[in-house]
Parts: sequence; C-alpha cells; structure tokens
Amino acid sequence: MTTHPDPVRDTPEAYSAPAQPAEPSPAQPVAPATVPAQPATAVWTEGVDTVPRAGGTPGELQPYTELGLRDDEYDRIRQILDRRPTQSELAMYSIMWSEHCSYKSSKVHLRQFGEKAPHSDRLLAGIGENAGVVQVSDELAVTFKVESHNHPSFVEPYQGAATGVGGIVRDILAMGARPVAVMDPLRFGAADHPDTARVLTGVVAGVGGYGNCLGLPNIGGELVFDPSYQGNPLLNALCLGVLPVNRLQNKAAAGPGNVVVLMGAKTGRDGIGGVSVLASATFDEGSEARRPAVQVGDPFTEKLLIEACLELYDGQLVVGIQDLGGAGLTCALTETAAAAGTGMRVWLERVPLREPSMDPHEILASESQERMLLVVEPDKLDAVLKTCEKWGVLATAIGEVTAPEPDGRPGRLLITWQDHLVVDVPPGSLVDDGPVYARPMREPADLILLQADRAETLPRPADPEALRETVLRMIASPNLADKTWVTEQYDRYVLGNTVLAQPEDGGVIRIDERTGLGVALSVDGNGRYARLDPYNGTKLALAEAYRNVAVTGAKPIAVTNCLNFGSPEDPGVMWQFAEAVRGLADGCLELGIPVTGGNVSFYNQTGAAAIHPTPVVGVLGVLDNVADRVPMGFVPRAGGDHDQLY
Amino acid sequence: MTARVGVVTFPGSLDDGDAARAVRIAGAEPVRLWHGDPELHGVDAVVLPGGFSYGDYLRCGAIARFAPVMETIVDAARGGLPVLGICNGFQILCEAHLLPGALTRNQHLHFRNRDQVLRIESAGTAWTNAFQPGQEVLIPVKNGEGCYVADTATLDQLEAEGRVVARYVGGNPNGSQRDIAAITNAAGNVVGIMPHPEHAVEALTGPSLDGLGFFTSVLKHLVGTPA
Amino acid sequence: MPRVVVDVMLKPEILDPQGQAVANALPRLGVGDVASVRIGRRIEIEFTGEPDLDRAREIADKLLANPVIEDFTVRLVEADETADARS
Amino acid sequence: MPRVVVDVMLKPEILDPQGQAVANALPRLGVGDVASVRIGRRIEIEFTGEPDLDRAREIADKLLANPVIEDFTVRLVEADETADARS
Ligand SMILES: Nc1ncnc2c1ncn2[C@@H]1O[C@H](COP(=O)(O)OP(=O)(O)O)[C@@H](O)[C@H]1O
Repeated sequence: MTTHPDPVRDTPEAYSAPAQPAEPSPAQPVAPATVPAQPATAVWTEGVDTVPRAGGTPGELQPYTELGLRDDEYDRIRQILDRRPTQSELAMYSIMWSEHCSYKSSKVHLRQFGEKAPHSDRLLAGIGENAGVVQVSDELAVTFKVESHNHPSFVEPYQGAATGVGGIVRDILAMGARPVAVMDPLRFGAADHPDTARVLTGVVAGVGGYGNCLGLPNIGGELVFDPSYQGNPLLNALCLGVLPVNRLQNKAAAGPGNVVVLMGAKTGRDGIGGVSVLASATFDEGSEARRPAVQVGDPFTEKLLIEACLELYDGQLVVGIQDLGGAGLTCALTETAAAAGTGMRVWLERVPLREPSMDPHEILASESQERMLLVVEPDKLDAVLKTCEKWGVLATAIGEVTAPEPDGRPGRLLITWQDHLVVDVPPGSLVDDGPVYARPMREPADLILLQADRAETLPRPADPEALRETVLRMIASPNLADKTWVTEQYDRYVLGNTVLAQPEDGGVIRIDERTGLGVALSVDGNGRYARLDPYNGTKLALAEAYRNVAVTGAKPIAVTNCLNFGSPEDPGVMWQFAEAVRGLADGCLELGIPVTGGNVSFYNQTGAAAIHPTPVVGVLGVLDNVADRVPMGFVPRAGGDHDQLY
Repeated sequence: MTARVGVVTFPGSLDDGDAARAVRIAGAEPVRLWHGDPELHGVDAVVLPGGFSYGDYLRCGAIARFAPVMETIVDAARGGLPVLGICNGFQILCEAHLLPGALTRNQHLHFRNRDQVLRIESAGTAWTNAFQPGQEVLIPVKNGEGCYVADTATLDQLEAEGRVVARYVGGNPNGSQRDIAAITNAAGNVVGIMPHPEHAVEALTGPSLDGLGFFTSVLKHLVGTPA
Repeated sequence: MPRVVVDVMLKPEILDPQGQAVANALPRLGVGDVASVRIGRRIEIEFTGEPDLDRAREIADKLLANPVIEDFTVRLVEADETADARS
Repeated sequence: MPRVVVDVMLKPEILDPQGQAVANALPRLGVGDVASVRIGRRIEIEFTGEPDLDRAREIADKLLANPVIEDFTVRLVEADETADARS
C-alpha cells in the first residue's frame, strides 16, 4: 500500500484553495466534463471499453462522480490522456486519486515529517516506501509500520480486522523482512452499548484469528472505549519485521524485459470499490443496506506467501516486489513502474481469477487479499515459479517491464484484455500526479468552550467514603480495567522470541538469538487529549510511546504513526489534523527521532459527527541485549538483593 | 552420538522453529522434516509442532493427517518411534488415530493464551520420564480448539491404563473432559499435549523452564532403547 | 416435532478459504473429479412449540448470518431427516 | 447441474458450545420459544462430471467428518435449492 508520500519528491503545486467555499477551485477544464447529446443512460453499453473506442467516443457519459471523482479531477484525467479514459482507466484513476491512496488532503502537511526530521544514520528506507527501515546492527535492520482498517472493521468486524492485520504484514514482507510481531491499537464505542459487543468481539477475534494463524506474536496494543467511536471504531494494526541489511527489497520495476509475476491468491470480486467506498466514504444509514463487498482473509495463504517470499529474497530471485493492498493490481502495477520510470505491458487475462466473469476494471480494482507483485529477470523465472510451487503458492507471469520513452520520459503502462487495449496511461500520473489540496482549516468553534470547562472544576472526593467510591468507579471503568479478556485471545509466545508483552508498558522482541539484540515497541494515543489540544495531544501520545519504550531499557530510535481523523472537507477536522501533524513533527524533532512511515485515515465519522481526532503513535527502540530489559514487576533476586523503590 | 529429533513442518506450522530450538537446548540435534517428503531421514524421534496446518480449515489436523510424511510417521510410531504432538500436533495424532478421542472448540469459544499449571500424571512415557509423577509444571497454553473429548468408555480406559499424561490444575482453560491436557498411546511412545512445552525452555522468553523436561525425557528414553 | 434448519453459506463472490483448502486436499485422497467445495454452516433450531419459520428467519438475519458476506436459507425439516439419510 | 451436499453435525452426546451460545443469546433478542440450537457444517461439493454420491460419502467419511464426534448425511441437491428457498 501507499504510505505517506515522499515529501522530497516533486509534487505538483497544491491547488490554491480559497477559504470559502470549502471546495478547491477546479483546474482549467480541457474537455467539458459532460458532453450533451448523449442519453443520460448511455453510461456504458456492452463489450470491452478499449482505448481506440474511448478515442472515438469522446462524448460518452462516464460515472466519475459515483466513483468519487470531482469534475476538475475528471478533467485532469482527460487532459493527461488527451481523450476520455476507458472504463478501466477511470476505475484506476478513481482509486489512485482517492483520499486513501493519494493523500491529497494530507500531503501538504505530512511534508513536515521529512523537513523537520532529525538526521539519522540508521534510516535505510523512509517515508514513501512500504514501510520505514532502520538499521539496528551491522547485519540487521528492522521495519515497522502501523495502518488502519477502520471502516471494514465496522461493516464486518472479524474479516475487517483480520484483513487489516494481513495488509500491514504484507507491507512489512515487501521490504524484505520476516514479520515477527504485531500490535493492535483499538478504539470502540461505549462498552455497554449493544453494538460494541458485536464490533469488539468480532475485531478481537479477527486480530487474533489472523495473527495467531500467521504465527505472529501479539506484543501489545490499546483498548479504549469512548462514545465518539460508536459508529466508527478504529482498528489500527502494527507489524514489526526483521531483515538482514543486504536483503532490503524495493518496489521499482527496473530492467526492461523483466517479467512481472502475480503471486498468491486468485483474484475475485472482493473489496471492489473498497478503497473508494469503504475506505473513504462516510458511514450513514444507507451503508448498512448497501452491504458492500468486503474482503475475506486467508491467513494460511498469507503464511505460505511469507515463507515463499523469504525464500525468493534469500535466493536473490527478485528485482522488485510490491504487496497488493487497497487498490490491488492498479496500485501495484502503477507504483512499481512509476518508481522505476519504466513502462509495463500487462496481459490481464493471464491473471488467475476466482470468478471467470470478471471485467477488466474489476480485476484491476479487486482487493483480493494475500497477493504480491514481483519483478523477475527472465532467466530466474523458472526458479521463482519452482519456489512458489514448493510452498503451494500460485504464481503467474502476467506482464513485462518495458523501456522508458526514447526521449527519456517514463514509459507507459499498457494493459490488454484478450487482445483489446484497455489501458494506456503514464503510470506516474496515477501515483504522483494526483490532486493535492490545501484544504481550508479552522479551529473548531466549540474548542474554546471545551477548554474552558476545566478538570479543576469537577467535584473532588472530600471524605474517605467519596474517595472510596471514586476509586471503585475508576477501577470499574472499562478504560482502566484489566485487558486480559482481549490479550489472552492473542498468541504472545509463538516464534519464541517474546521477551516482554502485555501487560508490560512496551513489547520487547529478541531479534538475534546469538547476540541477544532486540527491539522494544509501544503504540499510544489519546483522542480526548487530542480533541482538547491536537498539537499537544499528539506530542503527548509520542511522549507516552517514547516513555513506554524507554522504561523497558531500550533506546528509542524511530517513529511510525496512524492518523485517524474525521472528514478532511470539514475545516475543523482539517485544523485538528494539521495541528496533530505539526505536533508530531515538532515532538520528533525535540526528541531527536525520525518518523519513518505511517498512514492517514480520514472520514472517520458517523453522519456529521467526527470521532475524536486520534493520532496513534508507535515508537521503536533498540536493546543491545534483551537480557537487560526492565520488566514492569519487581524482580526478586536470590540472596535478598531485591529491587529498590525510589 | 547425539540423538536426532525430527521436527515436521506442514504448510501452516508455526511453532516448528521453537520446537527445534527446544530440542537443541535439551542437547539433541533437531532435524527438519518436510510434510511432502515421506522420508524420516533416520531420526530417533519426531515432534509434530503447533500451528495451523493447512489453516486448520475444516477441522484442526484433519488435512495434515494425509500428508505423505504422516504415513511414514504412523507406521514408525506403531513400531515404537517416540512421537510428541504439541497442540496442532496433538490434533493431528488424534485425526490419524494414533491417539483416541478428539480436540474440539474451546467451550468458551475463544482462543486462549495463558500460563497454565499442569500436573504430570504419568512419568512412564517416552516424553515424561524426566518428571516425578504428580509434579506440577508451568507451561503456556494457547489454542482455540483444545477441548479434549472422548466417550466415557475411552476416558475410563485412559484413566485405568494410566494414559492420562497431564491434567490442567488451577482452572481448565478450554473445557477438556476430566481436565485432560495430555494423553499417550498404550505403548507410551506417542504423546499428545495441548500446552506448549517448547515455549518454556528459556528464562527470557518463557514462564518457566519446565518444558525442557519433555525433551530431555526423550533423550533419556532413547539412551535406554537399543538403536 | 419438525425442526427448522438454517443453512448459511458465503456469498458466491466471497472467498471461501475453508472450501478451497478441502478442495486442494482431495487429490491427495485420490479424488480428482471435484470441481469445487464450499463450506458453510448448518444450524438446527428446535422450538418449544410449533416451529416458527418467520421467527427463525429473523434469528438468522440478526444473529446467525452476516448479510454482508453470507446468504442464508430457512426451511422446515422433519425430525428424522438426518437419521433417514444417515449413510 | 445438481450438487452434493454433506451435512456434518456433532453427535448428540457431544457438547456444542457454539449452539449453546446462540441459544443463550436468543432471549436477549426477544426470542423465548427456542428449545435448542445445534450448529454444524454444510459442505457443497460440485463434481466436474455427474455428481457422485458414493464418492461424496467416501470423502465425507475420510475427511469431512470425524466419526469420533460427528455424524454426517449426504444428499443430492438441485442447483437452485438455495436460490429457491432464499428468504
Ligand atoms: N488491543 C490490545 N492488543 C494487545 N495488547 C493490548 C491491547 N490493549 C491493551 N494491550 C496491552 O495491555 C497492557 C495494558 O494496557 P493499558 O492499560 O492500556 O496500559 P497502559 O495504560 O500502561 O498503557 C499493555 O501491555 C498493552 O500493550
């Protein structure tokens, strides 16, 4: 999946957005977005919509609004292609230019993570890659990232959570790492609300079902109840991976003539439109009836995918690799080609399908899980296929890397479907040239009132009886109560390297049995603080995660984050977001550790009511020898030389 | 000559590396065996590790039972080869009819991972001779389908023949009948256990070192058996 | 007394990893002529009084199936169907 | 093309915690007249050629059901049974 965009890479200048109205001004229209003289129903008739056909029917109405594209965005597409897009191309642009994939509202703010980042010698891959990679010894590096799967986890809690874990694990795998641990920061509505029982049990079972079956120890997370998450729970999932420094992989589809291989599960109709509809749209009454197709995870296939990929890396059999997540093939094909500046030629009918009746645009948009895209030198193809076969993983050559244009411009992505040319686009136009918005921002009007209502004005327990009652009430609060019911549904032992896990402040994983080298991790966030003061609330989340890592005895070295917010089209939410990013960037500068990656999740709201702004911050630290870790409890020592209290 | 203990990897095995580590810490040589290869490569004993073989779809262990390596293991086990099935391995042994009964969904319907006290009921097996009968050990349990069931006649027979190898103490984590955590076959060479001894072999990563006893037991057993 | 049987199956377009795992295992059992296997749930409901199909449908919709990914059917079955057909 | 359906249910003497959990949840949905709920598996097998009941029975016996805890029935079902009865 796409991560934060690379802040140093050139992005087209942001559309200047006037403060009013909230909508950014459109670009120069080249062709009219809608051409009259076509019956309104003639959206699409029959057969495959090919590139030549698109050239010959410029006036055909296209459902770009339904796909979430605005008039000016549609016009941009026509401008880029110099014709109307085919149905497949339209699907691809609508996905890649969605908020979820393009970071169009967050890009301008996220740049600070790069600009304010303190220098680090350890960073092998940073923002813009699938996940940031930090070196922790001469031979070893670790990679970690946290990502959200909020909306699917509301619609189908078990599968939403399961595929959330599956997705982040593939991100880590794509960097060349063996995934070695997961964490799961969770937010639910009120603990006593009937729907919380549905969502909580499903999400926890899904996180456990997938992670346990994959053999990844769960070493921590969060469990928070607050009514603001009632119609929009948060499922964030973090994965940690370990790799030898020289096994680092990248996604660039380099080397014209190389073979493009699709690996893993067959492609089905699951999650089609998921990125645009599920991940970006607001929940409303209609969504329950709309019953969108959600993805179903198959952790068994993912386990085989992991083992097969690691064997391919170790055999130095791949040139480039990219996981398929949201936006499926569309994202993987365009990102790998754009990263190398090459072109690509893909025969779409070679993609193994679960349902033979799928249309090209459905194949391109499908979010079927447990798939990876490989770029392989032709003489290594046999070895790749053999390894995949050994692990029982499907692998199919579906295309070829092609050369950049003779004049040095990047190559084009050409996709055919049974000899019909259905896509002919510059891959970079989908990945890097998407719209960028400087959305209007305004401090929420109620903030002053909220801040004026200070905690000091609350009644204080004045006598022992009241004090007792307060203590009992606090103990009974779901947010403070024991979390064992959740955490014991997760395997913390598998892989045999878990040194600390829940209920410790931070998880600690040994990554080198020989030397005892290990890493510590903590994820933290506090939506209530962030609601009151997003700038300082985010700093506090960072500070908490930093402290939790430090108290294990580890030295914090890197930060990841998942920014869960309401609609970016709401100036109040956008302000919260901007403040949170500024807070995190400033906090990291003060603490001297870089943000190495993360994820933005917008549109977390029910109707017009946004969730509390919820930046979740993960900090990673390094321990030269995990034997030196500091556990939370007192350690009785032989000879009475016990721990001292200070 | 150190003993060679095979650890089978099925597609979906998860604790295979941990079982191999435990074998090594116990002082034997772990030998990795592959589900698709019927050869046992001359190993002296076999561990079927925990995990979700074939995704544990359908029923846990149901598909793994048909792996080529299992045919050889079933024959060899009948001939006396020591075999330890841990968690998923236990499920596979039941599905393969090397052990009686079945492992079903935990009664509370949740996966449960906790540190569990067990009482060793039988120290007469190839895998428990390092323990004292009645000894209590602390070993992690982690499973979703660990509830042991069998008909009354089978349970009575297991009890009568001293084939209940370990029982849960201080709370039954999954609803197993008669608190059964581990059983053995009549000959005592095949043992199935739900909790994970391989996760209690290092002070840093386990709740105790009690799990080592299972692996040192088989070494002791092998020394006593002529090759 | 007849029972109500609710069959819950994944919608056809939804991945069925269980069925797939079984289908992939069959060749090893010497079975080569199976095109596909789908696995769902069969739920038998016994009522205290008369079996109530509408009530069963309501239970299925609310509790037994997730309509996002599953379809269900509800039908009356004579008490001895299972016994009869027992192979 | 007709399919073969294999229904696998836990033997009556084996505790079915899942069915019990559903039964226990029903009163909260306002359903008071359910005596028992049992949950099993429904497996639909499509053959490449003619559906083969004997073959299906063999598969069920070897793989789909565990005779220690489960009973099964095998039957032919017209392709559109599900669609017909779709509530
Ligand atoms: N969803 C979860 N998944 C895994 N571990 C969790 C989860 N929620 C809480 N934990 C773990 O439970 C322990 C207690 O959590 P919490 O009470 O939030 O700790 P603290 O308040 O000290 O941060 C921590 O180790 C935390 O990582």
